[in-house]
Amino acid sequence: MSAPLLNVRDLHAWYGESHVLHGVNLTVAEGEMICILGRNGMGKTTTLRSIMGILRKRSGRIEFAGRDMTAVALHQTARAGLGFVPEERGIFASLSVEENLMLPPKVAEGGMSVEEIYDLFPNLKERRNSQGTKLSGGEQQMLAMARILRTGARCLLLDEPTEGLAPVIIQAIGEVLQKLKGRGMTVVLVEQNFRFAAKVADRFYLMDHGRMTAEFPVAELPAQMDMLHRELGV
Amino acid sequence: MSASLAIQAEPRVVLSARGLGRDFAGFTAVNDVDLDVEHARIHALIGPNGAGKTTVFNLLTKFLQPTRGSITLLGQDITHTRPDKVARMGLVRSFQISAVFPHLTVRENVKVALQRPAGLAVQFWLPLSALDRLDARADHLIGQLGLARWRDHRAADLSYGRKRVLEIATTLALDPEVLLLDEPMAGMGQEDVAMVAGIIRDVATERAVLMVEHNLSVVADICHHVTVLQRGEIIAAGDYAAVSADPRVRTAYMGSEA
Amino acid sequence: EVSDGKVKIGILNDQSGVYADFGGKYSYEAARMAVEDFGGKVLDAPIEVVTADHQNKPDIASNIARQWYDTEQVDTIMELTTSSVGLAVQALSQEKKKITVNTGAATTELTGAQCTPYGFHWAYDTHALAVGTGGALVKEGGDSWFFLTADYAFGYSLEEQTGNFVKSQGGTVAGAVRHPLATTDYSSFLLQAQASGAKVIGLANAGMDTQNAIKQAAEFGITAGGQRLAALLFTLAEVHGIGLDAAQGLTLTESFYWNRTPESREFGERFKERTGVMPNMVHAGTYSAVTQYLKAIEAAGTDETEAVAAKMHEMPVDDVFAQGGKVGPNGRLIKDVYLMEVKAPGDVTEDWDYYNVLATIPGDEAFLNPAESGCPLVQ
Amino acid sequence: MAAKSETVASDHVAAHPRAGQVRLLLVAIALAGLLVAPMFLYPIFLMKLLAFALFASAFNLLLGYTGLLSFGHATFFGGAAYFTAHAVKVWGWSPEAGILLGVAGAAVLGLVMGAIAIRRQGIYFAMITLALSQMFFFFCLQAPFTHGEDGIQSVPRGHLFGLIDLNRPMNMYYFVLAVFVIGLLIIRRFVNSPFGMILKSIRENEQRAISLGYSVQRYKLGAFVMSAALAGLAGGVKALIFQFATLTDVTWQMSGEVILMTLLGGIGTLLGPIVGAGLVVTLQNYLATSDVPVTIITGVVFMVCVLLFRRGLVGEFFATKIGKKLGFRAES
Amino acid sequence: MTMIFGVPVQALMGQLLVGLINGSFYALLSLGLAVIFGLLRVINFAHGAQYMLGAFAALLLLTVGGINYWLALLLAPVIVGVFAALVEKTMLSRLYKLDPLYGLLFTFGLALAIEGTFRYFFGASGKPYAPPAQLTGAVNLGFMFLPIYRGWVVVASLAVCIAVWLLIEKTKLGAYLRAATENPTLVQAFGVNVPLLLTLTYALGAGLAGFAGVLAAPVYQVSPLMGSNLIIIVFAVVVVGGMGSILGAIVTGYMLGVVEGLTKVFYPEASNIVIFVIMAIVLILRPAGLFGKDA
Ligand SMILES: Nc1ncnc2c1ncn2[C@@H]1O[C@H](COP(=O)(O)OP(=O)(O)OP(=O)(O)O)[C@@H](O)[C@H]1O
Ligand SMILES: Nc1ncnc2c1ncn2[C@@H]1O[C@H](COP(=O)(O)OP(=O)(O)OP(=O)(O)O)[C@@H](O)[C@H]1O
Ligand SMILES: [Mg+2]
Ligand SMILES: [Mg+2]
Repeated sequence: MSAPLLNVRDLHAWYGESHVLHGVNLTVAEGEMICILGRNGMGKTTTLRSIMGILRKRSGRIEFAGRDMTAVALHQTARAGLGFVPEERGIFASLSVEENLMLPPKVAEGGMSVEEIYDLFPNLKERRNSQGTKLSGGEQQMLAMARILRTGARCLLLDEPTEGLAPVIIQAIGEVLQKLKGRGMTVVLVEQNFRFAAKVADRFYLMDHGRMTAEFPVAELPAQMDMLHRELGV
Repeated sequence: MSASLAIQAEPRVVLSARGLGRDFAGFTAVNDVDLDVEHARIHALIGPNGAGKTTVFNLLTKFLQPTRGSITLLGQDITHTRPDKVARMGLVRSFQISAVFPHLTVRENVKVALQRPAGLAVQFWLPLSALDRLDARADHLIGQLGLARWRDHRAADLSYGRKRVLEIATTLALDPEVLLLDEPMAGMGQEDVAMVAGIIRDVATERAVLMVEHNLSVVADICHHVTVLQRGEIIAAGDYAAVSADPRVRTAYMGSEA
Repeated sequence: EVSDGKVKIGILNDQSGVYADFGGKYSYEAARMAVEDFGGKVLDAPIEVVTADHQNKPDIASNIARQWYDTEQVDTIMELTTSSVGLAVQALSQEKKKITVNTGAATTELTGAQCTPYGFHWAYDTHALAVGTGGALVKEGGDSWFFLTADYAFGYSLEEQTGNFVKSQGGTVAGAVRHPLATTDYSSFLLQAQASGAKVIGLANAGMDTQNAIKQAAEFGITAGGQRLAALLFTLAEVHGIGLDAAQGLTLTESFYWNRTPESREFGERFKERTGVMPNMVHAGTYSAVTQYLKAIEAAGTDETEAVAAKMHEMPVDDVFAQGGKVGPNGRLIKDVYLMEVKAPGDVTEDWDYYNVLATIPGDEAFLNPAESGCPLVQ
Repeated sequence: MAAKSETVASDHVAAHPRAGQVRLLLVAIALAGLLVAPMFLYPIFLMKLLAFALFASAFNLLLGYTGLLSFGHATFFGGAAYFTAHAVKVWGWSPEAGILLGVAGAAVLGLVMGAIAIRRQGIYFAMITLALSQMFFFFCLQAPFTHGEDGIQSVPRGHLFGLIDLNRPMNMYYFVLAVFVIGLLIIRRFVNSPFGMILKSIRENEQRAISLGYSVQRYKLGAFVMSAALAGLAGGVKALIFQFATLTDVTWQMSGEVILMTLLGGIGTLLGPIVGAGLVVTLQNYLATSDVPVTIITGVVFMVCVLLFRRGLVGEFFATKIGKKLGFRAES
Repeated sequence: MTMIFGVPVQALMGQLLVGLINGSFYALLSLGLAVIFGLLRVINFAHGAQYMLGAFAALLLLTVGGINYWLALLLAPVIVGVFAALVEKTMLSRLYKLDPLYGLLFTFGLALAIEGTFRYFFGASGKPYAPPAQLTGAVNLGFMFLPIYRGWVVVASLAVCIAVWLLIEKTKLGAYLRAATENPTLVQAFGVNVPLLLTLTYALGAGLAGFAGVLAAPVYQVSPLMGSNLIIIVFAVVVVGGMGSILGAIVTGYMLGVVEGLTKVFYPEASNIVIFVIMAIVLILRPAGLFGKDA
């Protein structure tokens, strides 16, 4: 196996005094799509925020494309090829939908074009001149994803991209993710929606109280259902 | 469930909207919506993202002023009433983004809601202990919703799901005639979903509930009546079985999954 | 006999605000100079000068004054720039039975309705300024006036008093425009003044207001257009501040000018050596006030307030500041004041030589007759 | 859940069981100190300090407990000083009636200013109050009864209830002390009342408070008027202490000063503004006779406070182990 | 002569022009304030002090360095900007995470400290600064005597205002700035160097104040307190225009300058209050301000 694209070793993270991650280990190969499952408050979002460098009180090793990211300034992480879709969406009120879409700087070739994005999310096209936060909750979620697809990031960190979305849209997003995978995109997905995750992910991690407590490929999914039912109630 | 339906021989409409519409700078978010919410029934409002569900909520609770149409609450026209007044008349909402008072304890959160109906809101000359007589009722509510263990915790320290439950508890403290819940299960873990669904079903026996929800299994489970919104207009209404069979609803909202 | 073995003089004024150059720490220097010139001792007791910055706030001033009197054995407070402070400290001092000599504030109230037996007003007042600039300028041909007046009590009283003198001398008042305090832009008012066609534009304001008005008048070619600018409260320090380019041709009244007599020249140069600036009427007035106070103690043979105040009322004032000056029963020092015109930059032969003295106004004309001042002490 | 309760415990040092008694004792000591203070310290200075402490406490009622930063509180303080001074001096009212008029006047001003400003929040609110108080400043500059730059001078202190001669410093001092204590008790009660509870919840989540049926604007306005009235109480008393009312008290710099006091002492604590006022008043008094310009010091203190001691002296103390053991707690 | 309300039309024209000149200063200052507020959510109370710094920089450049007005017009804003950048980098930037009120309080202290320092070294009454030789004198417009320098002030400020507005509303850089206002961390996570951006923004805003200061130096007395009262009026202008609205700040600046000018003719006593009165009325009718986006 070639060196993983993203390799996280013994990651600890803190919010102020409270110690939230207790030694997370995670590897993602180039072109792979992994999914982190876990109940509320187990540290999934925190893991993504630490990898991205948004949460800076952390220790351990985060290697991306062979480079140690813990020393890299926040605005350089994106340049290295990591793209982040936050759970709270982060749409900018003072920018129009289109400006929101165009905001993140292109970091590499190979991102989707604006036309492709509008084809994928017709809602956004229709509302492209309105204020970003005037979109409905679900539309904002689409916009948050769409704008990262433009930048040409090699690896996407998606935090619950289906939260609050209508089933049809979730389906569409599932298709987008398949398409991205087809293009060789690497994805780290955090999901509550197990049914959705089961359809798209190659490998699963289960997170519990700041640690990864289980890891298995999609092929083992049926065998793991009991455990998942116990842990997650799915 | 069927038993409660049977008792309801003659449904009583407590909240109704006629021809409701709202434009935003040339964009019509809600158009010509007729809605009747009945006592002791759970009414679901579903529809694709951006269909206008939250906007309808905002209109009904008067957080937004409708461009067209009228709203009647318990027989009174509230089309031009202020939101806090509407709340006092018995129409109370929860928010799509969870809304509690983070630095107050669970009990204090509930007591804040109890203060107004108890006529203990403007007394700046009384000591805080004047509020002690609300404790019993607050504790009762807290117990009812299974929050007793967390009574003295700050709301900020609760898990996501419990915050939503707390929000429902404060809402119930007002003993509203009509309860509006905006995506009460959003972002909630599976185990909490079942609990909250149960609670909603319980409270609906004595009041009307209107809720927005994307979790269709919940809708199927507990809702008596479903209205489907698309592009601000009603495309279908009826019970879940009828609505989910509607091809328009399937293409616009559910997709091939459900 | 000197109580507690020491005479202590407090100089209380604005040392950081808009009047910092008008009086400021220079007044403190003037007081110290007076003490040194007096020999540093009176009735064998040492003399000490203390100072404080009241920041133009009457409550701070009154606090300091009380503390000085109550806990630091200060015998008298002087300078007291700005009317609100002057009135407050004078009233307080009456209660405490202490002498105040005001050299910095303009209001005639100090020796009018609010006069006290121990309060003295030394250098100038609005009445003198009005007579000096208003009355004397009419005689010089400036017989029609337009006022730019700061819109508050001080401005009104200056405008009213000056206007009355203009009229009593046969002049006319063509109009007035009231501008708010601390206006930065005067062009609008200056245009109105210009349009009025009056020969003299009187600036009934103070401090920064006057400075900005003068500067902008130059810009709009007011003086170049043949109109005359008269600043009703303006001193050498401010002329120096805005520079002769802007100030040339301005007329104003002061009760002191360093380059008027050999004695004043000598005093001025000594003062400049210590401070770097030439004295204006406030500085010279403070020097005179301190000197007179010390002389009064010597004459009374005690520093007891009643006796010293009586001497101060009684004794003539003769020093570099006042010649043949006398103090009215209301506490007003009556002495000559001078109408000045600011020279053009080309006419200045030496540093700080900014004025031509146009006229001398005798004290009895310049200051209100104590009997008409409204002071209840004068019956 | 176990992890959760650990973190909860760690930032809540439990108060010592006897903390309540200790605090009561401290209050008693402070009160006793104030009672005997004029034997050792200069009464006028103490009175000024008390007046400003009350002013800052009134201000803190608004900022600390409803989160509204008013940059126009000088209006109420200085306005009341004028009303009281005028009533006592010109109309010959008794001191207590004069002060009541000041309080009422300040409350009315507060109602007007509040009704306009309360429509916006945060910095907007601050800016609007600033601008409105500037309007009031110009009004005071021009209104004949304030006597412009001269101010209302020589205000008689008179006899309290026609009996107690306030011209005697000790009588005046104990009168001011009584007003101060009453003012603080009012504030304390106001904060810890059913009304105060609603204010707190509004500060936490305004939308939610509306949806529970509270007319948020009116509650805020209520707090604003209360704060204005108490600032007026301080202003009225100050007019009697110094026996004058002048423009200084209505300038925006005065509004800034009261913010400084509160910030320096600690926002959202009952004690903070008092300590802060004490410090500022002492500092001003001390610096007036020193060489260093007061404004520089004030400015630097402001900056340092905001950068380093945001909780203020008292707030920082409360946050220490000892403070927590004693059961002290700051809002926000 | 034609009259309007008892005032000759000619005179009125003059007053309108004078109002416009004043409005130029309001516009420049409120623009800088709006830029800083709009992007950093900081009410820059030090804006008046920075305006004063601009004027003093020009004065000192002239007296100490012999540098003339035209060069000062470029250099002084840069000096003020660099100073502001240092302040932002070392101190102000620590406050962004907090309630915006702290930014206001910090800059309030900063203003006091700067003004106090200058007062300590230069006295309160100020120093004169002569207009450049090329712009002295005046032209007779028939209805008024217009000092050439004042005409230049209008032209220069208009040009700068338009340039800044275009920069912020129409460029990518502007979009970054606006986005960074709301969620700096996220924008930074997108790969934009936000701390640098914010420093530059503060420097730009302060630089605009400095520029206004240089423009003002020949008109007003260069004094430590020249900005301290002006700042309050400028705040009112920004509130009327709609806080954070760049265009609003510019348009309202000129507009209120003119309104104030006219008030000086019809009811001069009210000319200082008129802006606050307008502010109160606007707030009652349109709480978000004339150009404000949202309540
Ligand atoms: N800003 C914060 N400050 C303090 N604690 C936080 C903060 N954000 C999260 N936490 C705590 O850190 C823990 C992990 O939170 P995280 O958001 O990573 O969980 P999650 O697995 O993403 O949950 P969810 O499914 O609800 O999004 C939780 O206990 C949470 O309370
Ligand atoms: N204040 C507003 N100004 C302009 N457009 C708005 C505003 N509020 C909502 N909209 C638009 O109205 C439409 C309906 O929005 P709404 O929030 O009601 O959708 P929703 O049905 O609740 O969607 P979701 O399920 O995603 O929350 C959306 O397209 C949104 O962009
Ligand atoms: Mg999460
Ligand atoms: Mg919604």
